[in-house]
Amino acid sequence: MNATFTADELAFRTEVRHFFENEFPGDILEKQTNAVPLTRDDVVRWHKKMFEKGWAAPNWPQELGGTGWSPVQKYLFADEQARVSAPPFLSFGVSMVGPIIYTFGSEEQKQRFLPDILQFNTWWCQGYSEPGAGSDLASLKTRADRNGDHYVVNGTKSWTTLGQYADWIFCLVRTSSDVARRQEGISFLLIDMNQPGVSVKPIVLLDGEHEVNEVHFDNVKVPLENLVGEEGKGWTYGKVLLQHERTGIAGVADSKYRLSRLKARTALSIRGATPLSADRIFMRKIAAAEVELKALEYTELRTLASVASGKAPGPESSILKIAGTELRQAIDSLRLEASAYYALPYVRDQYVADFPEDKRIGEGTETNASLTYFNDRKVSIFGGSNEIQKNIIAKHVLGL
Amino acid sequence: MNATFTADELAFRTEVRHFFENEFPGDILEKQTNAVPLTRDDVVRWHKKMFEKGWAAPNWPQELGGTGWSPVQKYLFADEQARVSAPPFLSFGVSMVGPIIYTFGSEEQKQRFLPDILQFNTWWCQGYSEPGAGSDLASLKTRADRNGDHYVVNGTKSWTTLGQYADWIFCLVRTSSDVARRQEGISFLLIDMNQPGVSVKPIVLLDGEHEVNEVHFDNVKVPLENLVGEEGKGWTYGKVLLQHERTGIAGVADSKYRLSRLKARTALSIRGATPLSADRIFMRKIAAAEVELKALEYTELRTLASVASGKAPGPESSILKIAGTELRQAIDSLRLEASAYYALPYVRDQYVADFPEDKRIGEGTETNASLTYFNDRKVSIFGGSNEIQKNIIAKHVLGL
Amino acid sequence: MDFSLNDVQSMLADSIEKFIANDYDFKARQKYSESKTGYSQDVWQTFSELGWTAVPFREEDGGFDGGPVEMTVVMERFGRGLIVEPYLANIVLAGGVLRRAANETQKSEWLSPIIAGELQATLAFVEPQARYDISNIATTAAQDGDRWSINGRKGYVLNGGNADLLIVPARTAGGQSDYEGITLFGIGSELAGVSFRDYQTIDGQRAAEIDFSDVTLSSDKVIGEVNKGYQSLQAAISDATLAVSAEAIGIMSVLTEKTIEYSKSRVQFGVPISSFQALQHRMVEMYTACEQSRSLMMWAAMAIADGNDESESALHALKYQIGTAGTRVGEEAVQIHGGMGVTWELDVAHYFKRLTAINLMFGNADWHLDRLAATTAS
Amino acid sequence: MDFSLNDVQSMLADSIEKFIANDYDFKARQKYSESKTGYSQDVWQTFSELGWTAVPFREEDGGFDGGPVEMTVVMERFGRGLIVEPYLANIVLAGGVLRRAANETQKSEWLSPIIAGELQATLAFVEPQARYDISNIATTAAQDGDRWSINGRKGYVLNGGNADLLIVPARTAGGQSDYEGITLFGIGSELAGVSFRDYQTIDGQRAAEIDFSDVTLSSDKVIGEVNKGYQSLQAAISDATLAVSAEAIGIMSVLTEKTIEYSKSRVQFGVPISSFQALQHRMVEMYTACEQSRSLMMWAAMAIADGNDESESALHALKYQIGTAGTRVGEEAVQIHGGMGVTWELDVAHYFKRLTAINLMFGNADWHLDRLAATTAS
Repeated sequence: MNATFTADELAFRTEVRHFFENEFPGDILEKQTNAVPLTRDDVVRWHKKMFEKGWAAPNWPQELGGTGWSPVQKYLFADEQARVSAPPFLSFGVSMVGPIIYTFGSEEQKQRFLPDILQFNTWWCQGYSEPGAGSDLASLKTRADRNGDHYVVNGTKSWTTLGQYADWIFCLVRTSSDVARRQEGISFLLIDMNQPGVSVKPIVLLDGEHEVNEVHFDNVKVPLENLVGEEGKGWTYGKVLLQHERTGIAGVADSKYRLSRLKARTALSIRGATPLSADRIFMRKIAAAEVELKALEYTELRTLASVASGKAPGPESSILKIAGTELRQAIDSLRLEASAYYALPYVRDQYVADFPEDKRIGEGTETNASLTYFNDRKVSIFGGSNEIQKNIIAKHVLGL
Repeated sequence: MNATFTADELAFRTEVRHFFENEFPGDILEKQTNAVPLTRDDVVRWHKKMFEKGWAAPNWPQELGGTGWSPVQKYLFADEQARVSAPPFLSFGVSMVGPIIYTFGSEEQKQRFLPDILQFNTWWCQGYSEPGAGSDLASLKTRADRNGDHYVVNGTKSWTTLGQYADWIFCLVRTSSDVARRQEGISFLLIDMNQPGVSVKPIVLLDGEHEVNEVHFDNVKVPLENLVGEEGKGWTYGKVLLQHERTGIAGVADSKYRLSRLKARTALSIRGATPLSADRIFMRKIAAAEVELKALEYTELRTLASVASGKAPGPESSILKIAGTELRQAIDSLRLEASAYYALPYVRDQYVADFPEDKRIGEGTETNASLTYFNDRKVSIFGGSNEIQKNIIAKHVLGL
Repeated sequence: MDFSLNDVQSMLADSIEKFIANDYDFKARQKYSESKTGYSQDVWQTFSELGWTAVPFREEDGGFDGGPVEMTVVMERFGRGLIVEPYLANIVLAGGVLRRAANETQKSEWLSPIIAGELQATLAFVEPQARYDISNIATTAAQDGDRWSINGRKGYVLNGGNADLLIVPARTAGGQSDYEGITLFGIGSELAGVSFRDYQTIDGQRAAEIDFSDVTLSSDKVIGEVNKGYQSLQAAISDATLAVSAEAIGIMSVLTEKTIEYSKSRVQFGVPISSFQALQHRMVEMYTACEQSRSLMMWAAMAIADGNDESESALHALKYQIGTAGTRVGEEAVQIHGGMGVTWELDVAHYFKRLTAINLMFGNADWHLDRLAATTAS
Repeated sequence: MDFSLNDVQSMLADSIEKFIANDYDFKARQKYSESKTGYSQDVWQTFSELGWTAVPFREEDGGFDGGPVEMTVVMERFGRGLIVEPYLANIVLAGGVLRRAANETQKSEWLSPIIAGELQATLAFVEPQARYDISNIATTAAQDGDRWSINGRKGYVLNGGNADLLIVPARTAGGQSDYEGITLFGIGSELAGVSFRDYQTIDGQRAAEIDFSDVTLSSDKVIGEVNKGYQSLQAAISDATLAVSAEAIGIMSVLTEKTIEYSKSRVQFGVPISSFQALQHRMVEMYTACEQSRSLMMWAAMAIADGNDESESALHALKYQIGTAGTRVGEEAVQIHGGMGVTWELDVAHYFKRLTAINLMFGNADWHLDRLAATTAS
């Protein structure tokens, strides 16, 4: 039993660190550090930068343009990425639809879609959830009816993250309604969003951000060749993906960054006042969060080590999403608390680049602590709520 | 809106305080203060003392020997009782079977049983739960089969508190099994324990105390006149009782005593060491428990005020049992923590009177903190577990 | 012992409930909140006409002679209605100082028009370095004959951008955190040297960061005695602590009710989610949190009304409870509402945000628990 | 990075698991616990024969050369078996001091027979006034030529009543809580002036309160250097902290497994209680608490084995976690077992009591969190 890294792994880490410190677009790191939202162009630019470096797809097989990294390398990469506050990969293309296409798609689909995903020429979004369906994916209503050489798609997808920027959407749709098990009528379709009948309507979240959308399909024609795999197997494909997508689900690297940043801030003194770090009660809470973080990190490392040695992820990996989101929300709460009255101003504008310094509110404080706290309420809801996660663990891990 | 007491109420409090300080058996108070278990004789003696004083039955109507106190007076009485650490009334006779007999029983039953309950000439115990049935009372299996002028009772009752001392037991028994609703075959029987076929087997609790029992009935003959009310209505009678028995269920007076005692102990210094009261973290926990206690007390006072003004207890009264038991357990945990290593000795003997001082373990500490902590695990389980209480509130108060 | 409202209190409660039911739905609230001033002057006039702005003031000052119980009656209902009108800034904070410390001239100049809804006022008690310590004041006032000169910065001045009158505690003697040496000034917002950065707050209200640069005042703008301002300041903050706690209880109750209703209508896996036991138990805990908080509010209001020696502890206990139970209720309401709970569109998120904001004001849970622990230990 | 056990560790684990499965059921455990000494000397001999008593000692001292990982392997399994034999007192505590500080003569006189299971020993590190501060020592040792005279009282001396050898830290210089000025003595329990009050502990083990009254020793009973005993004492306490944490994780896992099994068999309202979602979610939380604790144990064991600069924090973090998560798991196990959970008859209550006891030893959750917070702040 040991948690040390090999010489090769350490060399890899040095390489990654060098890249982020010297080659990654500095203006994007600066925006991230100051919580300035990235533009669509920013996102495209840095993903293309990763492609140039050959690091666009840590999870993909090497022959398809992936990095061929071991689980430990992926962990080290994510850690370094978060350490400088570099944004995490947009997951919909490279982490989600990509693996489904190369695992279940046709040769033609692979050639048609994978290169653009890798180079970030197309922006993908995800069409799983529907209004009113929430975590109960199997009850979805969007229909795709076969009509000659195409499907006609009608329905609405909801909570579509960054759908306003997307070129393509991958969807779970209902292709049959006359089977006993609701899951078996579901298929996996790739849909071009730049066509008549597709409309995108913003959903503003509680922090005022337009981050998710409703995507409506009104008699949208989708060629049959955009079906991935077999008709009626969409549910299975989606589930396979979820089971393999454990790395990084805990958000350890990101929480590590947030917590160390918060700790650094507690040491600052505003106008000569005693810094928060002198407050034993607050520092106990930080320490407790650090314990949670370390536990989470080692639970993830246990999973990685298991996968690295060729085994399946152990049952402990099932807790990563719940524990990870709870920790993230706990850190948000601490940051909120640290800001006290200065968490109250709702001044999103002042985090946009070039905001005039003399108009800025809240010296020495992070007024966006509340926005992060509010926005992150979603992490325990989206992507299968924590209640659903607990149901799954109860059933599949504990056998209840 | 005001929480002050009237002049009459304050005079009543003075009278009660005077009684407990001057007339209540001092040796019993001293045992209670030092956590020395009371003997059967002690219990009989002080109950008889209360009868002499005319205070044996605060809940009963005055014409039956009750005190005729208002809810506020009952509250003040309980508060004074706990303030000097006087033991609370044994509830099975005066608070439980008594009201059922005078509400649902025959004239003959009233004359036969009530005086002995009031004078504590008979010790009653409760036969509701059964092994394996837990909080699911409706599934009980003890049968009473009619045979001429008597019932023949067979079965086992469990968790019978102090059943080893009892003369009589009141039981819910199954008198019919051919009705659709399981509750409707249940009747309320009074059974003399001093007869063939009744046997009592101790159940030792986790702290080593013999406090509860299993009571077995093997072809026990019970005269038909020992049936209370109608056959098949036992479930209803039991439930009516539970709904009226809200006062004191929160254990406010007792928790107040325990918390103030703990606070007093934190100020003591052992061998000149800094007292625990200098530990801000610990005192924050005490303060948090005090807030819980005050909330509970005012929730109970709201209920009392409601009842005193002739209304039904408000829905807020439904939370008293859960909140009360949780608080009691929280105080136990604090006391455990306060004792540190000195909670570890398992030395029940040293709390018996006349234990030689030089053999006593743990100077300046309360080594029985752990025993109380262990024993009180039961309070969230017995008498309808807190889970059952939550189910009831969800259904009947929130309408879920 | 009586926990019911008397006739006058019931009438007050009814009139507010009726107003909210008829004239202040969520849509209206959002419109007022998003307007330039962040509230509706028409609504504010109605508050004044209905006598609500007069509640805490003495009859001889044109008030209703209400005490802490009346204040909780008002604020709990304002919480339920998610009212954005600047009651806290005008009536509780500025009014709380003026009714205690202002002289007759100042009352007729300032207090009467505030009650009439004609003058907007506020209390500028937050400084960037002070967190919850209201005596930590770096803003200075220097005396030169009959004139005072004010310099400094106040953050999070509620209603600051709308205010005609700013009540400003400034340091006139002593160390930066001393109770002694604080003087209260009534400063017209139009004066030279007063500059504003007005902003919206996370809970849909408005506040401002205000700089004072050599703002010159005559001595008649001193409210109360020189150097002796702490007591009135502290009393107004205590009033406000009780007020926002009552508001929070109104919000917590609404969130609990809305969550229960939502769970009954929301179907997942073919059944309403209200049938899931884990959610049922969590809603029971929300309900319990509301009722226990309400009990503490009653205790605090009655203790303060009595002037008994528990009043300080009661207020700490109440705000601690709001900070803990309120956060739990708010977060659970959002979580149980699922995706809908995190949208701007639904009122639930806005109740939650107001509750969050209240937890950040006048001391959070830890701050109040610390004060209780200090009393407990002594 | 490798979280699996190597061959030697696996063999050790297997041998303990086999012993418990075949020879140490709950009934046997209760019999040993209720015997006069509180453990079985036969079982103890078996431990020695199987080499388990040799685990943490160096090969040249007759040991197995095991490190912190091996210690957690042993103790986690002892936790699962609810072992009452005095491993902690003899091997971890007394052994922990002796292997670090004893000279060769002392090792052959004391350590070898301890490993052989022939000598019972313990470390008397608790004093009534000290709570968790092991440097707070009021017991004194006064030197007179070649002789030392010991006076004082030690509380909660694990295995004290059985011990032939008491290792006693005493104050030989400095203030009552100084690190400097602590000297360790090896005291034969048969010496004049040593008096015992032997007792059973809440977790079915045995301990004693021991008074030392003018107990006279020769200088060769000093273990290590005079006044320099703190470091070995502290190191042995750290060993013990890791050991009981691993034991606690074994117990937490058993409690979680037993609760899951019980819930499947226990029928209420016509269905197994495992079908109640509220209980399901709580069992998921128990499971999560176990796994997160196990991760911290691995971190701590590896950090200490590495000697890296996280080892101290890791140990604080682990014991803090055991104190919080362990308490939760224990209380939930009892609660979900309902009435059966609070009976003496069922093993669950005894696992729970041992877990409770562990939380009270070597610093509770608050104590360790405070130490972490101090590091965090600096």
